[in-house]
Amino acid sequence: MTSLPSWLEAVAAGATLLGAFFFLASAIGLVRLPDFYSRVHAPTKAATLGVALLVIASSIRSLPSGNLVWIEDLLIVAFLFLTVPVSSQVLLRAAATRKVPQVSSTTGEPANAHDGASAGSEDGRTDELAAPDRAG
Amino acid sequence: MSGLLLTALVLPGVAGVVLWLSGSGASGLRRIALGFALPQLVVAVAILRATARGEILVHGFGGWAPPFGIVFVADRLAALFVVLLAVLLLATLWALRPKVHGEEAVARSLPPLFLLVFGLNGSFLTGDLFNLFVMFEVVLLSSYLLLQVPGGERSLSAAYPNIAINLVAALLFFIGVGLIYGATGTVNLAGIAEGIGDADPALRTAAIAMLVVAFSVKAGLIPFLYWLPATYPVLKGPVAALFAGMMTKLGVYALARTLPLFMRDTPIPSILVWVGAASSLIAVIAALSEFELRRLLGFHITSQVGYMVLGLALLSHATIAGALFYLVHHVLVKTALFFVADDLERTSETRDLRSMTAGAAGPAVAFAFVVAGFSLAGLPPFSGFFAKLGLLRGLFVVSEWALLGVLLVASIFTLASMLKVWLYAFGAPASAESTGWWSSAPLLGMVALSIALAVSAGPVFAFAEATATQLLQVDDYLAAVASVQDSRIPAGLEVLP
Amino acid sequence: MTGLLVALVGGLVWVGFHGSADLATFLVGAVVSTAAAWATRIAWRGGLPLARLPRAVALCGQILFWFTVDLVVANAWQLRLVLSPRLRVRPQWVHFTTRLEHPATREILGVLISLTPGTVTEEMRGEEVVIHVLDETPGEDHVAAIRSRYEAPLAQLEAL
Amino acid sequence: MSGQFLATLVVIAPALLACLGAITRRPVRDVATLAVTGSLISSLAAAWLAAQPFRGPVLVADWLPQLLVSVSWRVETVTLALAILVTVIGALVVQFTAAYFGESRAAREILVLLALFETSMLGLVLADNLYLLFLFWEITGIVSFFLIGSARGDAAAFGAARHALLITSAGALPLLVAFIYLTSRTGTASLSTLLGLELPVAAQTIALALLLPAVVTKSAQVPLHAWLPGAMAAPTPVSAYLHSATMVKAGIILLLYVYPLLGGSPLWTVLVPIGAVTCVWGSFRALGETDIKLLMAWSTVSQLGLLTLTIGLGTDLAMRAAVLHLFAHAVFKAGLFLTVGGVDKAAGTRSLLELGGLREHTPRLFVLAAVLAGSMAGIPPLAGFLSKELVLKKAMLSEPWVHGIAISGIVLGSIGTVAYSSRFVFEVFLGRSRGAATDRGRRLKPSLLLAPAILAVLTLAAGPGAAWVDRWFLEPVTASVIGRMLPAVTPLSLWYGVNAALVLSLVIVSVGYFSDRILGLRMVPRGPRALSGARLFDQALDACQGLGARFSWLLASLHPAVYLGLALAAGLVATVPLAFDALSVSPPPAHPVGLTTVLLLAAVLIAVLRVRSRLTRVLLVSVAGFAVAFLYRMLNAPDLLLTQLLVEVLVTIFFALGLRGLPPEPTKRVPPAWRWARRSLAVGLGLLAGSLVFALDRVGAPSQVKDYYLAAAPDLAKGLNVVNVTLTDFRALDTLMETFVVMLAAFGVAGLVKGREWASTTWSCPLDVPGQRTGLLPGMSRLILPLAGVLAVSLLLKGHNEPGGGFVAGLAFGIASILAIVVAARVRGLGSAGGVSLAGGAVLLVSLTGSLLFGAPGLTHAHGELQILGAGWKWHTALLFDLGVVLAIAGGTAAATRALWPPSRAPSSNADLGAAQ
Amino acid sequence: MITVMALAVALLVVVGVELLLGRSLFKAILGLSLLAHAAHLLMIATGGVGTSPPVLDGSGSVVGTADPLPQALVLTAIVISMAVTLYLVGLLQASGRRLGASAVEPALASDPGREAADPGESDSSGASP
Amino acid sequence: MISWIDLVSQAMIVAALILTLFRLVKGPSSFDRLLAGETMALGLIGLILVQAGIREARLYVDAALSLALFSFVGVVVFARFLEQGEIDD
Ligand code: NA
Ligand code: NA
Repeated sequence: MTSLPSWLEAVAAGATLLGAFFFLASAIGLVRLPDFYSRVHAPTKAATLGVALLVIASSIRSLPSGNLVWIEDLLIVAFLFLTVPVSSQVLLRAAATRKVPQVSSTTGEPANAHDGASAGSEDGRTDELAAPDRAG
Repeated sequence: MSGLLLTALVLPGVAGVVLWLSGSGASGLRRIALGFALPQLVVAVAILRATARGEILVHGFGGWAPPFGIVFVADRLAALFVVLLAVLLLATLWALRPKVHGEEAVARSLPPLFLLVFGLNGSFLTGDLFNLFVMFEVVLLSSYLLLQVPGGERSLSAAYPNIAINLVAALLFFIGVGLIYGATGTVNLAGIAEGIGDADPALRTAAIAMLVVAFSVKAGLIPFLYWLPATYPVLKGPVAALFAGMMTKLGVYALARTLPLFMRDTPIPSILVWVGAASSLIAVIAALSEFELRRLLGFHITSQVGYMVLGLALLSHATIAGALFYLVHHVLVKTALFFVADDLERTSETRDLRSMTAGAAGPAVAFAFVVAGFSLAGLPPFSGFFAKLGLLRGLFVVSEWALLGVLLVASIFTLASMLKVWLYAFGAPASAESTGWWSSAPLLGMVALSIALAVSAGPVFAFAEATATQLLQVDDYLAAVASVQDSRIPAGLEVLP
Repeated sequence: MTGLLVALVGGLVWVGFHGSADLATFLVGAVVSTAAAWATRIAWRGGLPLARLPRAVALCGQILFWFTVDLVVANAWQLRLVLSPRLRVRPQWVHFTTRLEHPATREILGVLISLTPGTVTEEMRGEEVVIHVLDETPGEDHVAAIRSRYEAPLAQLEAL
Repeated sequence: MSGQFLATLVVIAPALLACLGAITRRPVRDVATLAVTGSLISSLAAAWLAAQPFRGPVLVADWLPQLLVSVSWRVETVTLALAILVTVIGALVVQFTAAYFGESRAAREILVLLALFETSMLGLVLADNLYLLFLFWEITGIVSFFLIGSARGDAAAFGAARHALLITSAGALPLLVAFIYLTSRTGTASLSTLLGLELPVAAQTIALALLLPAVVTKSAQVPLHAWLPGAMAAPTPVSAYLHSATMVKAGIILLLYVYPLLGGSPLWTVLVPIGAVTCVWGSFRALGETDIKLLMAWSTVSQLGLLTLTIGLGTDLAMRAAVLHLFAHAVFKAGLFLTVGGVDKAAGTRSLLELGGLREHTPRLFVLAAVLAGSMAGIPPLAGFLSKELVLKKAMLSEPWVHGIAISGIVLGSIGTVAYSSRFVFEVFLGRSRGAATDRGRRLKPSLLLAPAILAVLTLAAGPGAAWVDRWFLEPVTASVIGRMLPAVTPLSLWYGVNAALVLSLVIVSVGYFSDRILGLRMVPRGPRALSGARLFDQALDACQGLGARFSWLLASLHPAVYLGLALAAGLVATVPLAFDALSVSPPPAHPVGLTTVLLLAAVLIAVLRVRSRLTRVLLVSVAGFAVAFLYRMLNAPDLLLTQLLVEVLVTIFFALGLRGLPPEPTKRVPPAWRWARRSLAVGLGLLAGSLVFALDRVGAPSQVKDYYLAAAPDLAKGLNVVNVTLTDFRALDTLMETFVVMLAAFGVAGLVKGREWASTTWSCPLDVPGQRTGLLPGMSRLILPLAGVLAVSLLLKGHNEPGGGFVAGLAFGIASILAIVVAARVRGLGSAGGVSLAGGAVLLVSLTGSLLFGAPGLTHAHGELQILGAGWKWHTALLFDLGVVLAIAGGTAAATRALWPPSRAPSSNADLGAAQ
Repeated sequence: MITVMALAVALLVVVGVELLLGRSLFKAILGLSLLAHAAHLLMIATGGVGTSPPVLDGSGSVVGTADPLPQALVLTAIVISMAVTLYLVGLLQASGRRLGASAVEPALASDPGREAADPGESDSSGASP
Repeated sequence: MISWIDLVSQAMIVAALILTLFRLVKGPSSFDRLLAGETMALGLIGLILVQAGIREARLYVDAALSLALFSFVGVVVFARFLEQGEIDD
């Protein structure tokens, strides 16, 4: 097991710091952005660039071990790329359906602006479980 | 020989899985269940016979020698419980009939019932404290399932009280195991017994206190009994009978196992004695005020568990022997009384004594109640008399006069509440169309066992005394556990048959 | 073909999981991932028509390039936005119609939109795509960028 | 015939034959005949034994030798004499009962019970083993309970029966202690042996003190006498037998039996005042009764007092008097009760306010009644005169202070006795009827007169045959009681010359007669109700019930939190010393990252307490779980980190399912006091628990297994991840059982929510109507699901050497299956999730037992290497075990999810579900 | 780390008890989860901290390796407490839906009339008393 | 130097976590909370990655990997029920 060249160390260190910084920035965004729809953007960033940078750093540091553990680190990024858009989309859509307030400066309308009644409990349908269980 | 222990564990487990997987109807399931319960009894009796000779059976799982692997140990105490459980299981299955208790209820009861037995047998046989904790959990979860079998609001509203206190107990048990491990460096019971002497006294006491509280909850001792009268009226009748016979006795077993093994040098047992005494007296007075039969009987369980616990916690040969004999009596009689309760509730279609149609149940049930109820109150010539006598004698030997007085007073109150039941449930002559003798067969079976116990009090008491001797001679237990050798399968399966 | 691809990718992923790049590990990975794909085949309605690998790889590379560029540039831009003392955003809901035909490529498009800063996919319903734009910068046409950078290569991929 | 057999026969013959009759469902007449035969057999056997020279104990069988319980009889003159008394009266009562009731179901029951009672009474008098004696003592009480309460459905009768049984059983408990005391002290439970021993006075006093409650209750001494008048709820023949002749004598008999053993105690004398008070009180109450049966009952109380008093005098001669009076009373009182029964039959009432002039209609009954009542009043030459004379004589010989109490008791009591005896005879049979239906008075069946007649003859014959009675009965029996021959005493006779006793007797008779006939004295007409024993007893019982209700409320009806708090406090209270110990030492500096984590945790936890929405709480607790997971990471526990994270994900999902459609959180505020109590408890427990960590660090012992595990895992178990090796190998049984816990929980959820198990539900839960909306999820999960599967398999496979293993893989599969449920319109295969889980359980059970085939203990693993394709493929059965875990956990998770998942919102599917039910 | 663990345990217990002993079933479930965390951390504390995880590298050096046993026990306990939590969540849902209840109430004492009338399946008519 | 950088990086991520926690508690909508929860999971992944440099720390990467793949499932399920109005906001 050899040690890392110092420039690689420096790259790793830089990537680490920058990645962490992106985390912080996205958190700040999460706090500061004015409405939910805007805030959804924040973690998507942390997930992408922040984690990617940390993964780069961690992969570099794992190089001296000589095996392919860095692939695993890359997989983390890959997995997040697969899952984070899904969750933000689901959240966004749900929020739009529930008509979560948005900043007045927003233009345009979400997809579900007109068919909010297609989901939600306002439609008056009772849930199976809420009704008396007459089985047996 | 040690394969017996494994079999005793595996049989109910397999039965549970098979019953759950089986697609047959309730009657078919019941037949399968009986098909497992009979060999279970055979195995249990075989274990009992071996231990009665003074042997201690051991089984080292995974081939690892203790304290590295989990070990099963069957001494007289464990064998006694395993046999009682097997008997109760058979009786319960016998009593639990699709035609009487409903197809669905039977079908839904049987799998968790066997997993309950799975956990109970494991608890009785294990020689490892943490394993005991896990076994307790299996028992608990199975009991939660059984509690929901009747359905209805009351099942549901009884669930949380039952679960919450047991979870708290489990938490304490778990931390207690941790502290024991911290104090002695092992969770093997024998190892604990060897190491407890060198452990830090304060840490040791703290650990043991937690375990004892956990076991006391399980045993339904005061002030942790509130789950018990809430639970027992809800269960399906025959299942309630099994619970009545065995569930609190799991706590008693755990105390009987651990008190002599590694709790002797702490102040805990002497406190426990008084907890037992308070339980025996206060709970029985509480029972007096109840009008729901099974709730009343539930309080009685606490009372009588109190007897046993005080006998055990005194840690003297005479009281332990008395407590163990009492336990055998109690298991049989309490089960019988819950069978009676089931019969009464079904024939009069109510759970409240006040609205019971006196005499609705037949003469068989009345007869059984007389035997079981008076036995519970410790009246001769029934088994309860000998049980009471044994305990009183034990208390006499150790000169515990106050406890003796408590026991006497409690037994009068027991009688009073049995008479109360008699008034409401049997106060009028049996009606002509009351249930016949055959439908009360399981009940009469338990009563017959109770009578048999009274008749053969001598040999059973001898066994109880031998068990007490064995419990107090910890060295035998340690030697048996130490005899477990490393017996792993070498690499490459050279030992293929 | 799809199966082979799954096995290949799966094998590589597996190697990654295990951090040891020998043939045995790869084979196990291939088998496991094929099995996994088979087990979840119900979710695979249709399947990816990725027949011509080199071209596909090239197109993926193109997408990846723009993706990386977007990631860095737009992130920097957004960083500024978030950290600016007076935070003012002009969010916008944008509807557009994609010309992509296959559900899988449409979804990849949606994911890419979400992953690049400034835009998040809100809904994909048939051809209709709805995105939320964080700050509608005048003069910057998000839809056009999406169309050119991602939709076009994906469409080519589809056409293969 | 052997003594064992004969003595046993004496005891069991009546019950045996009667039960035989009852079981074979013979008519009542036959049952009675059989019972009478049984009694006569007993009698003859006893007489036979009495004629034999053998005296002493006979052992039939050991019962519970460890506690010295055995079946053994005491063949002594006194026991045999009592046995004959019991059987003779028994036979007469049975005969009378059959005649009294005729053919009825109740009669059969009563006859059997009477026979059982007879047997238990015989057991009581004949038992040599103390515990056997106690056993029969209690059985007499039990049978008595059923006889009193035999009028089923009659609440008053039940109350009386319960009163009797509870009081006598309570009294018997110290008796049991007394017996235990005697046996522990002397090492023998044989009465015969004991009587030959000389106990120190202190021991005698202890034993006597313990024994007295039994005597006082069973023989109805003041103040615990009230059950006896209550017991008159029993049918009259039953009262005649139990509550006059036999059972109530048990206490007296016991005193006679133990006199040689305990008579030396100064406490013995206390019997005198007890007896005197009882004697007087009973008489006076009898005077006030208008129900002739109750009159007889109070009379019995009085006579029992007289007997107790006599025995209390504590001399051999007093025993002689007591023996005589015991027998005399049994005979005349049984006869009187039967007469009362006859009156009842003849007149249809027992009330003195209605009766009168019955002589006209039943002259023979009148004669019998007069003879028997005369005996009771002590009129010469009847048996009662003989015995009372003897009692008076003995009383006068005693010490001065005893003398005073005894004489006044006897005199006052006896005056009353004379008075109520005369009242009974005069007001029932003479004068004219006061409205009772005496005019309809039928002639009594001769069969109803037979038994009283025999008894009257006996009491009549005793006077003239005094010498004979003395020689053949009184002298040997007394000798047998006191354990040696009496020194020469004045023989029993009707006439001792004019002496103080005779004068007193005359005074008693005349004053008694005078006060009744001339003064019409009616003492204590009904007795103050507040002082009524039965009422006091009921009040005590009610008080106990009230107390019980209070206890029940405290123990089982408070808010569960109270009990939970108690349990937690009780569990942790013993750690207080450890806490003080720990706090006395300054803690080691904290790791900065760890400290930050804890600060974050603190913030999260405080937020948990303060936020309002349930969802926020769930998320916060999940974050707390993440924080704990990160602590695991800092504590070098990678497996725990992995497991904890996946568990948090899964639990959060479950909360999402579980929070649907819940009613709002309870809004009722907890009272401030309770809130503060809770808060202090929480803080206290927190401090204790936290200090335990320090305590463990400071005083913990080194692990006995750690080094072995670290060495054996790679070398013997062939795994580098020691935690996983522990779970799959060293402690695989834990894992196995725990997997069943998960399965049970999962199936339990199904049972809870649906009200039935998974197996009986058909499942269809399309979340979205396909094609309506898509989003990214369905498409992306095509990639995510297989990846999740691959990840899970990978975690499973490498678990033995790296973090991972069955649980983690199972959880991963479980979460993946939830994702599949979310995504899929219809997922086939999930319907059998429970089956998958059970299959996992089956695999585990197979691996539990599989090693038996190789002669190894359960759960023993094997491993090796296969050469395939030129490469060595290592295999390990731990993997099979872990596979079982995976299946069980994943299947269970999926099954539980499916149970909690909302059913389809599409109307068509609703219909499907309805049809499936 | 000892101090960190002690603090964490103390915090978890304080809040866990506070939640458990309230009126809300939901909060009680959360409280039990937190208490379980505390118990698990305590169990880890019994084995000491160690400087490296009990996952060996095959080099044979075990100096400073954390005690594997408490970790294994805690892992078992985590899964058990997960199972129990699942069950409790099911209970929460069932109580809410079938009883309309969200509060922890004293155990129902006798309710015989209704039970006798409907001994079989559930009746979810009224709210909990 | 590495350790200094690690420490600062961890501090930044923890700071991010605290800010996120603020959003979680503050809301105002349930979706904000869910979003914050998910972000905290990402933060944990970040923390694990920062510490992943040394050999032993590699053992924890699997946890990060699993979390990366699975943490969104909870959000998805919650979002579903929130959208359908089955859980109160
Ligand atoms: Na008793
Ligand atoms: Na009792």
